[in-house]
Amino acid sequence: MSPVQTMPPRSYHIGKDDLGADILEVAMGPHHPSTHGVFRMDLKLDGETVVDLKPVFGYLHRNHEKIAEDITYPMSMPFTDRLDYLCGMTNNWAYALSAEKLIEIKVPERAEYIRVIVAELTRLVNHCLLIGFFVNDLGALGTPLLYALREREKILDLFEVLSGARMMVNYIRFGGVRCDPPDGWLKECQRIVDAFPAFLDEYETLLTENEIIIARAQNVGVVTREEAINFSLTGPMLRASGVNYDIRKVDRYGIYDRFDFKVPIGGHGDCYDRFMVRMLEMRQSVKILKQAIRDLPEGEIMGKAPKIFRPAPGEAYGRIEAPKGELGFYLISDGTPIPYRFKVRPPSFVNLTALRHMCLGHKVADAVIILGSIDIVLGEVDR
Amino acid sequence: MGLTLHHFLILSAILFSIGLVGALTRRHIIIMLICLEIMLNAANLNLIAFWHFSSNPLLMHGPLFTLFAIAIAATEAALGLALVLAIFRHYKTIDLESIRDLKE
Amino acid sequence: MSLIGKGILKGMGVTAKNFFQSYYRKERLPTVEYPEEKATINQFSRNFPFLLYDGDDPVDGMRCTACTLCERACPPQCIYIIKDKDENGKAILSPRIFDIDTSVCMSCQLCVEVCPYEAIRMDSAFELSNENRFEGLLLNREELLKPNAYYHEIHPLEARETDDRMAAKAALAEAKKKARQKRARLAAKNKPPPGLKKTPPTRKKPPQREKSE
Amino acid sequence: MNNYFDLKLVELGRWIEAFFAHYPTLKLVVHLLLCTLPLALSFMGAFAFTTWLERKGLARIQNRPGPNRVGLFGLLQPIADGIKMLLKEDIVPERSDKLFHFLAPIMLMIPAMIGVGFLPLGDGLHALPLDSAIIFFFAISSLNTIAVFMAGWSSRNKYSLLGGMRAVAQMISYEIPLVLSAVAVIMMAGSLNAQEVVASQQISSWVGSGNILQEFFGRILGWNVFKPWGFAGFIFFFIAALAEANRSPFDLPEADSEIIAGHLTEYSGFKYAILFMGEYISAFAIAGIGVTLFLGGWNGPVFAGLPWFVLKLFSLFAVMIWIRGTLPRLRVDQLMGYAWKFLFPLAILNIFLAGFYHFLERQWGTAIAMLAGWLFGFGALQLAAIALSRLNQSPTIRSKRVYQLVE
Amino acid sequence: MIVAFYLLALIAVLGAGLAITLRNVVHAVFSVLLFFSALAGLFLLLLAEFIAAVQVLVYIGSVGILMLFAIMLTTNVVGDPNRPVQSRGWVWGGLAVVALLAGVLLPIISRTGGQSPTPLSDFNPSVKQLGLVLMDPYFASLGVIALLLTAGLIGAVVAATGASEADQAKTVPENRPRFPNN
Repeated sequence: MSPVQTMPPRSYHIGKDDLGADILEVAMGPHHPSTHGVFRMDLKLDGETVVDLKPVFGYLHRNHEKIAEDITYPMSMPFTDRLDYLCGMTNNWAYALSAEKLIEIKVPERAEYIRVIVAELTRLVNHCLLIGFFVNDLGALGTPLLYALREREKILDLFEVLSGARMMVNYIRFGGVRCDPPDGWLKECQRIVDAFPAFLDEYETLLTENEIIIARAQNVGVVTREEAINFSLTGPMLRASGVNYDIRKVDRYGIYDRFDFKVPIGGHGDCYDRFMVRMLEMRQSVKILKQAIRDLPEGEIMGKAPKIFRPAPGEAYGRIEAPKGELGFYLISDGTPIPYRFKVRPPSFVNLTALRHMCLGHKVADAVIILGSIDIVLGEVDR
Repeated sequence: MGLTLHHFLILSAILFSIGLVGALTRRHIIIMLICLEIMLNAANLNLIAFWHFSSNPLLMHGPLFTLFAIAIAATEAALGLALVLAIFRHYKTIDLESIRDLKE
Repeated sequence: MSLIGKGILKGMGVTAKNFFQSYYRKERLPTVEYPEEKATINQFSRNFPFLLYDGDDPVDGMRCTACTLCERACPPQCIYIIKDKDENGKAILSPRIFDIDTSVCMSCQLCVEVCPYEAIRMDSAFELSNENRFEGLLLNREELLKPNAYYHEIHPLEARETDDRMAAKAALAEAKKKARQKRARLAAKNKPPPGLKKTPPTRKKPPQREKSE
Repeated sequence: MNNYFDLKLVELGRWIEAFFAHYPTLKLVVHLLLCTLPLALSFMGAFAFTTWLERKGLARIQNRPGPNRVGLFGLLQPIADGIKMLLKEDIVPERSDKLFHFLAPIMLMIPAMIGVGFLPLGDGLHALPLDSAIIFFFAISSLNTIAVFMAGWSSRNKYSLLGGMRAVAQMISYEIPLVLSAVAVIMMAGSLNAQEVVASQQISSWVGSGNILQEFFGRILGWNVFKPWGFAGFIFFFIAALAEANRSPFDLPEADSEIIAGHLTEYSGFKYAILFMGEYISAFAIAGIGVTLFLGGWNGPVFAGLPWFVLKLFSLFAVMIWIRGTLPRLRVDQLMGYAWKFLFPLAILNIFLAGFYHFLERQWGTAIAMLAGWLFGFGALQLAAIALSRLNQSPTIRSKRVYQLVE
Repeated sequence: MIVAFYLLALIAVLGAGLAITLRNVVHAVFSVLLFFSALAGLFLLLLAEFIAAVQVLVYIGSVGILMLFAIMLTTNVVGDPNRPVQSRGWVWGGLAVVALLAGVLLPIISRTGGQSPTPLSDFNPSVKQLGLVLMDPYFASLGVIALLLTAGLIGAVVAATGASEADQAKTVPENRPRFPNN
């Protein structure tokens, strides 16, 4: 492994640099072309190098957790779609998981399998979209992004047939799923999953060995193992820094222990590793999907959920491996059908805290890519 | 009355003197370097004029020496500006009036 | 020793492939020219709710009995129902006013799940834009009511299931009524027993957000 | 059939000038107009066509149909854009340097238009038949660096200053490899005159001879690209030309993902259109010089002359569009490092290679020279490239990363 | 031909004059570039094409931009208005130069007398002759010039960066942990 020479920044002092040229303050504003949604970075630049960076967000705060304290448990299920609007299904599942901890509901086999299929499909959608946006920040004028969108359309059509809507799916209920996949759906899903590796190969030939991407992304925004753990990063960012922590393997929630799949681990923790880890994760998701579709059992899809969801007083924290990291719901119930406290632990908000540390010392162009590699969605960051 | 050598000589003399005035009177170092360039160019113009009206132009003496003159002028400009940078970094000002003392 | 620009050349190969295939392979050019050709709306997609009525007269054929279950279950509270009263004040089982503010509704289909009378279903028409911002998107009862035939037309599979379920329920109610009449006739023959008054199970009403008139 | 088209055009020119035979000054003016006006108009038309070509090409690469609403296949789209640009309000920032803000687009158009004049479009069609045309072209093309600086400096805003400085640094450092790779061709062609360079790129022995086949290939195999030093030179020239015209992998100045639109941020309305056109036409000019130096100018098998030149020009432009659709952007310092530490030494090595080839050709004839050139010459260049990239840790040499898949 | 000469001469004098008098240094540099291009035109007039090309390439292309870079790296571009543009004794400088011009240059020019004004159009000197002359009698001087250029290049680099290294004597805090290559 060639030694990674992290480029030591010239100087950290804020103020005049040795040529007397003053520090340039640039606000990469809320609607800057490359911030993913409404997010502002106050950069202090010395020439091209980033000397200081202050992330500013909150533009998309919709008061989700306070509203949840006014409405009953099932009523706030559709709101969870709006958290990370790119992968609605995994948000629903995380909420359902924590609610099912409040009241023990036996989820039938078929529902568990459908949940795994749907979650892995969302992982595919999220990862190929992220890689498209990441390369778009690198400057590739949208070509990889549009290939990713073309694939995403197919999967979103699957969701539309299954749950009625493309992104705001509101599909998973406490104790099962809302409706059974119509007959042609499984065949279509099988066809798409079989065609996906071909797209992944094409994507990889286009991107992984591309010298410019290697030059731009390697050794940029390095996060060491200890730093990743200290920043409590989760998901692909953590695994890119070499920590083997995947909640699907750790918690074994749902029926993930029945599928054999591997977890890709990166070695350097830089932007290129985060990009490659997501690329390899997509292949593992396809493997899981193939196994899940093969042995999807028959049977009904909804457990015996009580008519009015009134859990006994207590608290529950359910978490899943969302495409962006560990997505957790922390519910406190006081015996009434309305939650006392409804807290969401969004992965991209926590991963964003490492942005400043990663960007210091790099160029402006790198700061944009590092932000792209963290994969934030502002709906989840601001809640 | 076609173009004669006099036209060019007078013109280059005027340009040379403008350059000289600038060099002597301006207080900004870079403007002084610019005036230096103007003087050198006036000289080049002279060279080419003499070559053009010379008896045997095919010998190419004029363009030859102008080529060398331009090369030297370019090096001189590069070095001059490098020194300007060094001076600016040291004295923090490039106003000729205030840069007088030889030692620190 | 790999040629220096190998990665870039392979990448260019992929874009070239896409360029040429987009001329003859459908899969490489999925765009739909919207106004001229419309993509087929699949029968399971949902957009905004609408009310169902049987027969031809919308008002009295309405299935909705104004039980306000959907009003309470709607997360953004965008349904507004007022029960109907006939002239001497007795409640009639149908809503006088049934408004849905489609600018607030987030088409989450909870009202459809909650409704015991299969009265409300999700439409899949999506060209709803109109110039009036406030009243335009507030659909009242008349605009919401649509015949069952329309339901069959947009969601054939689902409509058939709903009709079978309704038919089964009707048959069940029929059988129960017949059994009750038989028991009543039997009881009328040998001395009518004192009528027990069956009180419906009281349910603690979930806290009601006061509706702004 | 050869250069039939060009001779016809030249005849037309003579015929028009014949009308003014007895007013010498008017005849001179008409001659000047005939040289410059059709050239300017045709290249503006070419600019309009290439914007359409670019948008269609990029769209098809990205699996979408591209503009097809305005006119047949969207052909009227550039005109629509032009009108839109005309109607857009022309905002000049209040604290900006009014005079130079106004001058910058003009200053960008001047070198573009003059540069195009130096291209030998056809047999007789040469707007500025200077003896040292190629050197003059590079001199003029270094002018648009100043125009970019002027645009960046005069709009007095952070982003445009950053973009302006980046553009100036990039253009200067890529001018050296551009000129050096051209030096190899000039050295072999023996003259700076563009017409002679083009004439040197056809195998004269074959072209004169009778039989059709030799006639056909004579005009193709003579191109410089098929010589070892020519092919290597063409690669370096093309990379440097991309940087010089601020095209795809090097379009740092208007890197929209980082600084909004570089030196073009403060321009709107028709000034933006002029800047945009200036950029495109200077890209055309540099591609034209590339065609003249390496792809045999207007040489071509059947109808040599203007049609061949236009065909090659647009194919080179299509490759630029293709690259724009694929490659991401380089960072500023990598871009500089690439020019100075990679292209510059290789271009010098290429000149030695050309000299070596010339010596071999003199001694043992072209066949052996060609063979030796391609084997040793190209091998040497490849080795040098590997050595250089190992020297400055460039990405191609770094070990391929292996990712464990753990349980 | 005369008209072209007078036009170019006017532009040249204007450019040089403006370069001296303008307060804003960037404007001064741009006017000098105008002066250089006018001179290139004059060279073309005198049928020295190659020299005109070199003039444009060297002066306008690089020396001009070098000046602009130098200005960018040093501050107070606009020049503070309260300080007078010229240094103190500018009147005497001007007078001395005018005296030099009138007293010395013009008389000499008038005495040289016109060489035989060879008609302009009979010969067109090609670059090949310049190349030949450059190679056989003046090859040594070409080598010397090459050495001079390289020495100048290295000298400029050392002068420009040398000074900055000295200022950076203070050590750069090594605060980013070096990545342990596992």
